[in-house]
Amino acid sequence: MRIGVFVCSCGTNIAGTVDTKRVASEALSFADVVYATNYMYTCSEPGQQEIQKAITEHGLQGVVVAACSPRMHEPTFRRAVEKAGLNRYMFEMANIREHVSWIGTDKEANTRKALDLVRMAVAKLRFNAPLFSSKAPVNKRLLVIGGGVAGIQAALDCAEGGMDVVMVERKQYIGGKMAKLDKTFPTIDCSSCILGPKMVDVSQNEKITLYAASQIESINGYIGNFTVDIRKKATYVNWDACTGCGACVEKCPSKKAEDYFNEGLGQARAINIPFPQAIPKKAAIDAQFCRQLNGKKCGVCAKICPVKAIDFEMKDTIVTEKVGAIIVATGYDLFDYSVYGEYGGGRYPDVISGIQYERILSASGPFGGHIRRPSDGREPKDIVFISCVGSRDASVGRPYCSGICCMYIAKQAILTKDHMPESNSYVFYMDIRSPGKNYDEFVRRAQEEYGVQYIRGRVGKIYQRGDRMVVQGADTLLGVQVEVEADLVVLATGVESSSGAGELAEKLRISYDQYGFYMESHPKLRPVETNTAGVYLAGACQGPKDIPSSVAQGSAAASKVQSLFAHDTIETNPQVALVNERNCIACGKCIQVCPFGAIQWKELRGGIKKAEVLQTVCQGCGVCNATCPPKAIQLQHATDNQILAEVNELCA
Amino acid sequence: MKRVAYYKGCSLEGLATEYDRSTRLVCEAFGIELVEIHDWNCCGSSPAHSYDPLLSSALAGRNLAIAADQGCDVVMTPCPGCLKSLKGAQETCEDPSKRKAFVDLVGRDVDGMKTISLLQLLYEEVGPEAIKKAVKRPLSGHVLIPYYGCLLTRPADRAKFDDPENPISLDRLIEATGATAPDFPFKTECCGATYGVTRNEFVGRLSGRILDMASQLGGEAIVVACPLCQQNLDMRQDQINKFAKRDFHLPVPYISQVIGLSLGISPKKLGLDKLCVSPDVLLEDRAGDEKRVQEQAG
Amino acid sequence: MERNNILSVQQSRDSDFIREVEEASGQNVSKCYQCGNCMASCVYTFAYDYPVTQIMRLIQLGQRDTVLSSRSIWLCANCQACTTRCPNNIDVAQVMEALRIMTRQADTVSQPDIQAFYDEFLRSVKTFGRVFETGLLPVYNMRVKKPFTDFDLAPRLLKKGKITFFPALVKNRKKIAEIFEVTKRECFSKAGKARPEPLSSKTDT
Amino acid sequence: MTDEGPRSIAPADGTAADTQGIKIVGFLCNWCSYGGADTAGVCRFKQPTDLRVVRIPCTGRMDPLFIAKSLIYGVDGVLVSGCHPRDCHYAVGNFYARRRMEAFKAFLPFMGIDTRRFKYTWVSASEGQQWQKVVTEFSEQIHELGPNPGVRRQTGENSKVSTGLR
Ligand SMILES: Cc1cc2nc3c(=O)[nH]c(=O)nc-3n(C[C@H](O)[C@H](O)[C@H](O)COP(=O)(O)OP(=O)(O)OC[C@H]3O[C@@H](n4cnc5c(N)ncnc54)[C@H](O)[C@@H]3O)c2cc1C
Ligand SMILES: Cc1cc2nc3c(=O)[nH]c(=O)nc-3n(C[C@H](O)[C@H](O)[C@H](O)COP(=O)(O)OP(=O)(O)OC[C@H]3O[C@@H](n4cnc5c(N)ncnc54)[C@H](O)[C@@H]3O)c2cc1C
Ligand code: SF4
Ligand code: SF4
Ligand code: SF4
Ligand code: SF4
Ligand code: SF4
Ligand code: SF4
Ligand code: SF4
Ligand code: SF4
Repeated sequence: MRIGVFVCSCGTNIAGTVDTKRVASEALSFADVVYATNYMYTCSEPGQQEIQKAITEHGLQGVVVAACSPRMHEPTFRRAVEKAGLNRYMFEMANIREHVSWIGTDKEANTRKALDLVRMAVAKLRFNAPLFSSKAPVNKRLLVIGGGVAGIQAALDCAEGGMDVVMVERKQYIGGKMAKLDKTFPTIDCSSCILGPKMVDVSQNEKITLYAASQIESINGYIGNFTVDIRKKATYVNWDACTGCGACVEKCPSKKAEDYFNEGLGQARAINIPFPQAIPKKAAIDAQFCRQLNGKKCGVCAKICPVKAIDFEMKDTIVTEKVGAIIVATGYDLFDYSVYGEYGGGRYPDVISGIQYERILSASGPFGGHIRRPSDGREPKDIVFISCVGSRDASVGRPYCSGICCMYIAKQAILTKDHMPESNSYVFYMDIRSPGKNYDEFVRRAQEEYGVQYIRGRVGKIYQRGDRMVVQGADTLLGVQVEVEADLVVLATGVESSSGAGELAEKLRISYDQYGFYMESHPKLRPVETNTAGVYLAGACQGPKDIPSSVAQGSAAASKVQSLFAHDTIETNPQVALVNERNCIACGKCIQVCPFGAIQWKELRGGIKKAEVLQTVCQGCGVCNATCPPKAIQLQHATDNQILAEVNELCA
Repeated sequence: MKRVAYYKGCSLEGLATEYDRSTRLVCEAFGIELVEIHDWNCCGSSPAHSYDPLLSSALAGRNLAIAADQGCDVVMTPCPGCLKSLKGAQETCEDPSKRKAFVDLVGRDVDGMKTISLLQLLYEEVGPEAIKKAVKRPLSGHVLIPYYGCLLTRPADRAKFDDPENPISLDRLIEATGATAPDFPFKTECCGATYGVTRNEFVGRLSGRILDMASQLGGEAIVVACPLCQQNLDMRQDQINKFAKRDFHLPVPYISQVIGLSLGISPKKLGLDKLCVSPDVLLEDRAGDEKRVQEQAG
Repeated sequence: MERNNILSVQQSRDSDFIREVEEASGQNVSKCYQCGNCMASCVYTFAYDYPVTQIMRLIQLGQRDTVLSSRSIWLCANCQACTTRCPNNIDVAQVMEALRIMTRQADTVSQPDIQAFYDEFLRSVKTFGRVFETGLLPVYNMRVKKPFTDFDLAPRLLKKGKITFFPALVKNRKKIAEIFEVTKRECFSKAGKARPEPLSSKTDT
Repeated sequence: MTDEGPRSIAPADGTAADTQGIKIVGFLCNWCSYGGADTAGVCRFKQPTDLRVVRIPCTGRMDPLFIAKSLIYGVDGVLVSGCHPRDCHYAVGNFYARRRMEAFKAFLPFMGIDTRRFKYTWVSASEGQQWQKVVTEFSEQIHELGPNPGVRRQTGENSKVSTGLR
């Protein structure tokens, strides 16, 4: 190989403490080095031209620049050598500025060190090979998993940008938790007024295909080319026919079905449309409660349906969709408050959760928007809110703050006062966490204008006395025990990861933390990407989040997808692992360790198995390389030979 | 026949003899052989804890060791205070940093021993179903308040029995006798047991609260499984009345006495006459009344 | 700590105290985030000078004297309500227990009469192997100079045959005495200084 | 590319490598510690000059053989540094590294190598000062230990064998 070495002086930055001339002249004696020179500012235009000129004049096949950190100018010089016709990977840099001239003043020692570094770079370069990125086509369709507000935002943004979107929602309706909320902090605007139009957009946008009551069965492929199997669950109603007229619901004699939408506060029919604004507005039968499906005689709905949509024989079906990117927006679930025996949740009907209270406050809720107690339907007068139920509590395995509950308690206390000016609200809290725009002002308003009594302390016990409850707590600011008699107790149950989050993560090959929230690529700088290329996160599936942040993340994820889809093909980074099939013993160790699931089995003729790296998925970490027993898998541009060549230069 | 070492503890020898008697009778009725620990000694109770954990563990541990020597691997005690000490002894023996000191003092390890309360024995080994079947004199029509006291089920990781906040074993046992057991909110609230002698006013306040809630719920009696609770609520009920300016008159029988009654064992044998507040109200046969009412209605 | 004075956080902090409490109780007191659940759950709060939450706080600040002279420690009944409900899994009752033992060593027991009762109890155990309830009470009454405590109960208990006049004796009293002896010795070596013998509390004089 | 393995080249002035003092090799992950070393340089934090850095994508790329080879055939100390646990650019590479390094460290004495000649640490790209501290302390430690007595002089022959990890 014919190698040229260019030693940079960087003005006096390097030349001040390194004898750059000597480095250049001695470099000439290194194996394969046919040209070496010293230049004042190598990265400048003329500096780069100097390199290009030398490449042509001396027929160089590889170039070493001894200068600043490669983290600074490697891309610059790679482009420069490429322009002169070399492959950009036939270039190496020796860092003689940050690692040499700037950290020591002994010119002799520095010069020797610089020489070592140049020698190492030359040695490595002798093992370099041209690398070429390949191109893979991008299927410009997006899959959104989860139809909460975050997923909806992402889907609409992408559809707006002209992309085809497939949305999969496991419930019968989209909207997620927000669909159940009454009004939203910190502006107290009506949740369905702001979410409803977006839901309608989803159903009407021709670019969006919605699969409600559906689940992800399996996912295969990689960025740009995923194949997804979707299980459409049997709803026993042919949705193509159903007009959502509701006639069946009205006549269904099975009236004691679980009312999931109202969080168990009311009762639903076996055939149901969860709420008037539901999207899709279609009926579905809850098989658990339907008489017909449980071997009894009924079929009333089938008789009544004007379009003959009822189909008791319906089975789950699988549909396959091909997409190029995936946004996961599966949201969250809420902590089961019955874990706290001392609060009596689950035993006392008037101890309820925050989300149940949202349903009570909601005009479409079980009491038509009048605040009533579940036990006897009486209007409560004294209402106690308890914060951090199932949050910030190591004893129940939830040491984190749920972030939204301080705010929704304040909101609910304000709404309570609006509904019932004579009522009194009390909030037991440990800290108030309200770090958003206009958030703390909102909490202050609850205290200053709405007279909500905030008591700093936790509650030890709640018990029934007569038809009221006694909430026994502490006021730690005063250092006394306190008791509040209450008609209704609202527990601010904390956020936990969505049920089944782990299984879905495994299908997607993304990682999740110990609580089941999905891990972003970098907590600060890559907040919506995952470590699996082409899979993005939005909303509370990544961690507790309020609506503004969920929507922001939905849009952020959408913009990531749009920048991916702006290209017809994706250019792969060629610095990836490569399997030498002759040496691979098919032990599978690399497949196990790869953090990105980039390695799969490949079957050769005769049924022989070999590992194969998916070039588009591999991120180039090299974990597989260090793991492979026969060293069959090698990370390009950092192969064992290349690294050992550098090491070898230091060996005597 | 199930063989269980029986650690009765000092209270059951003195102020709670009726608990001892009724415990033996009920266990006999269900075929449980109680093997009294030979030459047992006091577990040291709270005073030993507050002096030195090792003293407490060694005093209690000696009893476990003897039980082990007698060939038992389950030790039952009706007293939750003793149970706490026995469990403490076992923890000490299992703690590598204390094991040697314990074994040196006590003479052997007590590995693999299981320590349980009478309540746990009745609930898990006998069970409400078996009791229901054996009832000869149902207590239907009676409203009995289940009171567990603070120590029986707490803390959860040590007690390893029932729920620390809302235990239900005593409720189920009471219901097995035919009686009604209302949801009692003060099931596990402390009655002031340790302060019977030294801080009488604490008992007045804390036990007074328990008596008050029990009578608000229409309870005719408070059923207990702890000799210290019993002494506070029963023996000191007059003192409490004086302190709280109330006039409670609630008998406080042990669960073993209540089950014994329902099995048809004579009140005298069960030591019901030893209770300070007369338990006569329990002897009223309302099962017949109820039947008649039902017949008339039907 | 005088309540009306400014507390000098650095000068008054006794970090040895924090370590001693943590060692004796096996609990990490810095886990406490002052939620107040223990205070809310403790039925003795009404009688405490410092609610148990504040005892935890005082330990965090290394306030040895304030904690060890506090009334609360000796009024805690070890009912475990705090331990059961602490969101940070702190065995608060065990911390209180450890403090009680430390006050014995420091000779700062705030409730000598309760200590006296405990000591009489232990003396009874040491002498007989079991507690002799009938014997215990009068001696205690004399020690705390409240001769008539619980005398109102006597007639009824006599009638019910619940008062015995002869202590039940454990045969192997030698072993019991040995246990008392050895644990006393162990404590000496651990604490590095003499602790008051349980049978010679200062209320005796 | 040439077929022959890399040769060791004597310094032009003919002095033996070890008379030039102590040699330490540092394997630094590209994302965190290499950046940390750059930061230290940018801040002009003075450091001993014995260290020669090899840039690797991730500490997860570290094959213990690199360290073994270095210590047996030439250098006096090996330093491996990467992103802090949980900060890995590749999510979990440094966890694999930690496990391997730990196991390898236990193995060093069997090769007759003082474990103090090997160190692995976590330094982020912003921790220039920390990098200075790590380098200074480790260099001092190696100076104290002196030249590595275990170094086997490499002939052209075994140099080929030792790099023959294909
Ligand atoms: C009581 C209460 C009051 C609140 N009030 C406010 C407020 O006033 N203001 C505010 O800003 N925030 C409020 N919030 C927070 C708000 O609910 C969330 O920020 C928001 O709902 C998060 O949206 P999301 O889309 O990420 O998740 P979600 O709303 O949970 O939506 C996730 C969707 O994904 C679906 N899904 C889950 N798993 C799968 C799967 N495997 N396959 C397919 N689909 C799946 C779910 O069915 C759901 O439809 C409140 C929360 C609560 C509990
Ligand atoms: C002491 C401190 C410590 C912090 N620590 C952390 C931490 O550990 N972790 C964390 O996540 N966050 C931390 N933050 C917050 C973090 O600094 C901000 O979140 C972040 O810098 C916001 O980035 P930005 O780009 O929005 O704004 P900025 O960083 O403020 O950047 C705005 C840029 O716009 C320029 N600009 C302003 N006006 C004009 C104009 N009219 N025309 C042209 N240019 C303009 C400014 O000069 C500036 O360069 C910390 C903040 C502080 C104060
Ligand atoms: S290449 Fe780097 S070292 Fe050279 S002049 Fe440019 S910045 Fe300075
Ligand atoms: S199933 Fe038929 S009756 Fe029911 S809502 Fe649909 S169209 Fe109407
Ligand atoms: S068949 Fe089932 S869903 Fe239809 S009306 Fe009857 S019970 Fe309701
Ligand atoms: S947001 Fe408030 S209520 Fe919710 S967990 Fe955090 S501190 Fe507790
Ligand atoms: S280099 Fe890393 S990402 Fe690529 S295949 Fe190997 S282990 Fe997977
Ligand atoms: S670790 Fe190496 S040998 Fe094993 S399967 Fe992977 S490439 Fe093949
Ligand atoms: S153990 Fe002590 S401090 Fe804790 S709740 Fe009971 S009495 Fe109060
Ligand atoms: S309950 Fe636990 S965390 Fe809360 S104040 Fe008490 S000790 Fe501290």
